Amino acid sequence: MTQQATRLVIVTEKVLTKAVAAIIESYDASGYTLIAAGGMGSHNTRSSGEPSVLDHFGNIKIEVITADPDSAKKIADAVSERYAADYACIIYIDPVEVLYSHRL
Amino acid sequence: MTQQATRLVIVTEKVLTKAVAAIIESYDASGYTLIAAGGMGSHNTRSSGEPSVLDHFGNIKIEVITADPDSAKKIADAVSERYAADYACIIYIDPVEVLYSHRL
Amino acid sequence: MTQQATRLVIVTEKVLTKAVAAIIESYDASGYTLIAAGGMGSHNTRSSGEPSVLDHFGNIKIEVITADPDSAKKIADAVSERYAADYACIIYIDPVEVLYSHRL
Amino acid sequence: MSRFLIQFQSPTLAFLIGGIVIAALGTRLVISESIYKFIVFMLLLRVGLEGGMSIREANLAEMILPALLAVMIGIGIVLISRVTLAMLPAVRTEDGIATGGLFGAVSGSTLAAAIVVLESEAIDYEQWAPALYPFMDIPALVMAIVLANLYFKGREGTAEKVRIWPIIKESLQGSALSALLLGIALGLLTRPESVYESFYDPLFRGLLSVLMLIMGMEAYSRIQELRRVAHWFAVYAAVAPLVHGLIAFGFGYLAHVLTGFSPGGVVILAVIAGSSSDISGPPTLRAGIPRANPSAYVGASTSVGTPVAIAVGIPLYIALAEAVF
Amino acid sequence: MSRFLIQFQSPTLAFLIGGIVIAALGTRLVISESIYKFIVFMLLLRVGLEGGMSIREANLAEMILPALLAVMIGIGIVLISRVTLAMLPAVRTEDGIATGGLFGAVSGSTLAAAIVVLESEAIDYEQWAPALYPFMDIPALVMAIVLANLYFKGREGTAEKVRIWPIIKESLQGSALSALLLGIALGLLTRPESVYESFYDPLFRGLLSVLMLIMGMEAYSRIQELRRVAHWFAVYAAVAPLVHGLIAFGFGYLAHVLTGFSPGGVVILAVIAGSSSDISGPPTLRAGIPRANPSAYVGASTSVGTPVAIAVGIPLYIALAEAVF
Amino acid sequence: MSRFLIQFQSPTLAFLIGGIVIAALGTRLVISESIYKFIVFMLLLRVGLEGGMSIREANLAEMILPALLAVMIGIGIVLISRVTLAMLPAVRTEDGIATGGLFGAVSGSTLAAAIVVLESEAIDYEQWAPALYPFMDIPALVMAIVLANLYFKGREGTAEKVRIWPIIKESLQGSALSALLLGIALGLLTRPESVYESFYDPLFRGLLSVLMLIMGMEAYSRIQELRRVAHWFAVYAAVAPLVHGLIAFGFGYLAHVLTGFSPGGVVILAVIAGSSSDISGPPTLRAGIPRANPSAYVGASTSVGTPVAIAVGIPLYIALAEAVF
Ligand SMILES: Nc1ncnc2c1ncn2[C@@H]1O[C@H](COP(=O)(O)O)[C@@H](O)[C@H]1O
Ligand SMILES: Nc1ncnc2c1ncn2[C@@H]1O[C@H](COP(=O)(O)O)[C@@H](O)[C@H]1O
Ligand SMILES: Nc1ncnc2c1ncn2[C@@H]1O[C@H](COP(=O)(O)O)[C@@H](O)[C@H]1O
Ligand code: NA
Ligand code: NA
Ligand code: NA
Repeated sequence: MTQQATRLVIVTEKVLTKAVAAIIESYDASGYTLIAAGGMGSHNTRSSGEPSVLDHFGNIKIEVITADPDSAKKIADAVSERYAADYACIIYIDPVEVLYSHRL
Repeated sequence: MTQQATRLVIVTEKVLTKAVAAIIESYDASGYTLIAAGGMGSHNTRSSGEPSVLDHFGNIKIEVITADPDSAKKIADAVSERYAADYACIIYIDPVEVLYSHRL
Repeated sequence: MTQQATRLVIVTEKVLTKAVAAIIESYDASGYTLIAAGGMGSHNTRSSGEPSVLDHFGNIKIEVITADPDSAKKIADAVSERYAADYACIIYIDPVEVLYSHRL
Repeated sequence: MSRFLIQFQSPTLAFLIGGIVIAALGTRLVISESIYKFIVFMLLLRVGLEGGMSIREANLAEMILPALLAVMIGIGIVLISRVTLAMLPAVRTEDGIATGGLFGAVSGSTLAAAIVVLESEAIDYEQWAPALYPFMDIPALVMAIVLANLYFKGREGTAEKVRIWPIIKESLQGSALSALLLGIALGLLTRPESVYESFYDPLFRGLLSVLMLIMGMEAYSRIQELRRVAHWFAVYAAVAPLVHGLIAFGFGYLAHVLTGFSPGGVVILAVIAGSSSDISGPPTLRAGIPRANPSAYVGASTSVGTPVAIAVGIPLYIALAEAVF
Repeated sequence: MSRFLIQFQSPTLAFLIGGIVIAALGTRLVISESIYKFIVFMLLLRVGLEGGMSIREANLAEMILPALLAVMIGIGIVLISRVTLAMLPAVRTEDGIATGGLFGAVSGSTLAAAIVVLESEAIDYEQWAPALYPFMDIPALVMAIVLANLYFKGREGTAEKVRIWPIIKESLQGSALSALLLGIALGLLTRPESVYESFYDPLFRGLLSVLMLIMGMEAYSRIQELRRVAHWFAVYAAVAPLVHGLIAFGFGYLAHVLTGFSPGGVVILAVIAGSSSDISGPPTLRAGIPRANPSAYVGASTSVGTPVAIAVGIPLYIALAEAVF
Repeated sequence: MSRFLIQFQSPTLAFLIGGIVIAALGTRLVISESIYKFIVFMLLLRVGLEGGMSIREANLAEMILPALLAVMIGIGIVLISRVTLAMLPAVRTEDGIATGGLFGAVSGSTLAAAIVVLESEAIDYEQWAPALYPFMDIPALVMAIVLANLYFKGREGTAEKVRIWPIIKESLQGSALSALLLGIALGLLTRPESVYESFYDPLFRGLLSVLMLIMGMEAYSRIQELRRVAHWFAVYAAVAPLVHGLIAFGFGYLAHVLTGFSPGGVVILAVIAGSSSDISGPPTLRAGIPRANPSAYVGASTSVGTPVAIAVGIPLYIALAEAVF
């Protein structure tokens, strides 16, 4: 069941995790993977949760594999439209080949 | 020493970490990288270790870079055959270019 | 603002986080993302911070997206020249398409 | 009845219910997994230390009968689930068996809660009684895994032979049993009195209250998972703890008559029978019966089983003990 | 003056300053977020429990006036920031409003520090006084979010209607308020005396000292962020805590005259007015005023506001109370 | 001899051995890194606080000779390793030097364990004795890094000039030394008595027992790493702690004769000489001698060095002190 697919990656602030997950689910993606992250971008340094004990603004890296490149782009558009102006955010896509998944 | 290689990514349940690592080692991969992950897929929501204190079933993302695309596929086959039916699991590959590694 | 870019990934020892970040910043990258990782390579098993309480040598996965493939290679060269001989390290690049970023 | 009212105001229960309530109200309060695991470690080490120090002069021959009973009850609980829950048409057989295994296994936090209540009511029990834990826990988990494999074999002829020793080892190596057994060994073989009195004992009740809060929050958050599986799991989870506890109480009463097993010991036997594993059991079952759905058994145990075992079970057995002894 | 010298040697302040100093010296000492959050939970639960147990027989009618004052002060602080900080040309209006919101909101750690000082100086206060926390905290956050939206509307005509209930809910569900209210409820409705006395109370001062160390380290490490925004934020953060505290002290004095609000209660009112939120406020504001720059308001509150509120504010209000009552 | 037997039953040693045993039996018990680090912080802060409070009236001139001795011993240990371990043909020179550096450096947990034993045996010592820690720790690490660089220079002519101040700064900023020095400063300059007595001191022994358990588990789990390097590291790690401890005991005895350094102080000097760093040393060496293999030096120190230093070293020096003084 090898299948060409699109990996969409969104790195943004942790506070948006639920909101972005809701957007992803609304586009009928078959799933997503969440990874805690820190980083540096145009919005200053953000910690990976380790150093600063009061860091409420750690990042999250969200990966979504979609069979259809268009839905990846639609998710990206929805997220960037709603949040990118006000929140730390970078979004990219990357073609991958899925070797196994329960559904896609 | 730039070298075309295959990045194999397996996202599965944390309890399988040791078992999957053993499979990878048995195929003579030169190494692998482990990252704690949470996610949503066909097996319900899984946490990234943060929210639910009793979550024994967090996910792990395992990445293996192999010089030979075939060994990536063999590892994927071995993992999916043995575990994919019963455990949360998604596997994909992605061509990359290795710029530095101690061995591959 | 879709844009072809290069994703540079460096997996190395956690102690080098600051040093590698400084190198990245010196090459005018627009940002980077840090992820805690564990792994196995030519330098024995390293933990992802979880199992071994005294593990000072966990890994870090650093991702840098650059518009220009050359700066990715330059960063890779600088890191591998200075640290790869003595520290656990693997570096690879992967072309991606950036859908949104505050600057690149 | 008034026992139950008082019990509901006891810290143990009050914090458990408090946890359920604030989780239901959507709190963002989170107590991290590392703290949770450390609390469980502290509680079980303390229970073990006390047991170990006390049994230095105990006559361990007395323990034989209750230990045998514990083994029997652990196995019995799984067999009961096999012919009840696992037989229901809406329930996948392997899910029913795994759930039975989890309810046959033992919860360290429920045991700690019972010990606090017994101590505050000054009810004596044999100090080796907490050491009955593994005698019920391990046989239940082994039995569940064996039964599931027999079932798969019968259905498909494909199951591999179950090796029992790895399951036992896996159980003993679990974090809860490790801490309990370590505590017993240290209490028995060394002189931990100074740290027991200055550290493990004074912190016991307070840490238990925090643990109860966590268990309550966890119970609520798992209810959604439980909703996705057959309702029979919820029914089983509500009834089974008390049925198991009362069966164990009966056997314990027998041991009381035969060998003078103390009323407090009978209560502890009932409590561990009525409890369902929340730490070590789930991963053992996930590995041993991979096809069973963890949402079913973890949901049933955490959301319904443990609250019932603590809130209803513990006061029930104590009331019963006061009535019959 | 000697009060201030003594105060600087008190564990609360000494650990705060110690934290600033070792952070400035570049220490690699880290106390993890999970421990930090657990300490905050323990402190606020303890404050809540004590309050809850004490108000069982209290006449809660007495609380009405101070609670109203708390609401007024919370709203007033934000309004003041709107016409001062937010009006400055170098300051983006939304950043100024958000900062006002954070300073109108309340810091659990500052409150805990004040309680330790009051207890060690044996100054009585109404046991419900810590329960004034949400009456000031929530209106301030709501007000800031409403003002910011009115501002955006005025400028662009695009802002959506602000729904107030979600902000209130979000505030109540924050980890600090959850712990405080849970403690009050458990203290009021159940019998937590045994764990209060054996666990939450004895650990209170020690845990506070650790928290102060963390706050100090945090204060230093945020200064860099503060440097990147207009210097007015630092000025505001240094002055506002004391202005707010003194205003609240004045209103509290009024309540003292009118209804006999105790001197200790007045101090607590001043302390919560002078404190700025460090746990629950920032995420609420991040969601409610996404365009405001968190470096501005978090930097101002953590780096300057909280140290000033603790090191200068608390002894100031106590000295004042001793002078005027 | 009976001292050793009793010692093996003391909580300190019993938990250490318990940790080794359960790790060897494959336990899945894990105490998280955040808890481990917090415990180390609590212990060293407590040791520092006590020292700081006690030396307010001490005659610090007394400290000069022992501090000089500590520096000499720290440097001497590394020099010894250079001409023994690092000369062996099976051992890479840089690995031998790094290992010597780690054994010259000091372990906060071993120091805390010694203090508990001295206190429970009511053996007095100068309260500034724990402050000898940095006087041995830092010179040893600096010396190792310098020697390694000299070696590389000699071999390849390529080594850069070693800058010493950054190494000293890096050592002082490490988490263990930070906590110890912070405690001393707070004890000396402020009035932390209330929190010392209600929090840091009562928890000291209990937390140490948990730390010992962790160290034991860690010791076992590192043995595999040690196996991958030359066996000489294991031999060195078993012998060096006692040799170093006895050398330091000798020098301490001299100071006793010359300036009246107390027997307890001599024991502490021996203990810190015999200990090998487990927290701050490894990262400093990893950065300072990047070509040395951390499996060699961390394995040697954690798996063999620390257990020997605690289990054999501490009772040995105390017995010796009772014999010779
Ligand atoms: N060039 C980049 N490469 C990798 N990650 C980046 C890059 N730029 C930004 N990020 C990540 O995206 C987050 C938000 O970026 P920003 O919106 O620019 O603050 C940062 O905290 C990083 O984690
Ligand atoms: N479409 C997807 N995109 C990204 N990650 C996925 C996707 N589907 C599944 N996953 C990940 O794989 C895990 C297992 O998926 P599943 O086996 O479908 O439950 C999930 O918990 C996710 O972490
Ligand atoms: N073949 C590989 N695939 C994925 N990750 C690797 C691989 N080899 C090494 N790594 C990662 O890079 C780190 C350093 O590798 P090494 O320098 O070979 O010890 C390891 O700990 C792994 O996290
Ligand atoms: Na049971
Ligand atoms: Na305020
Ligand atoms: Na040493």
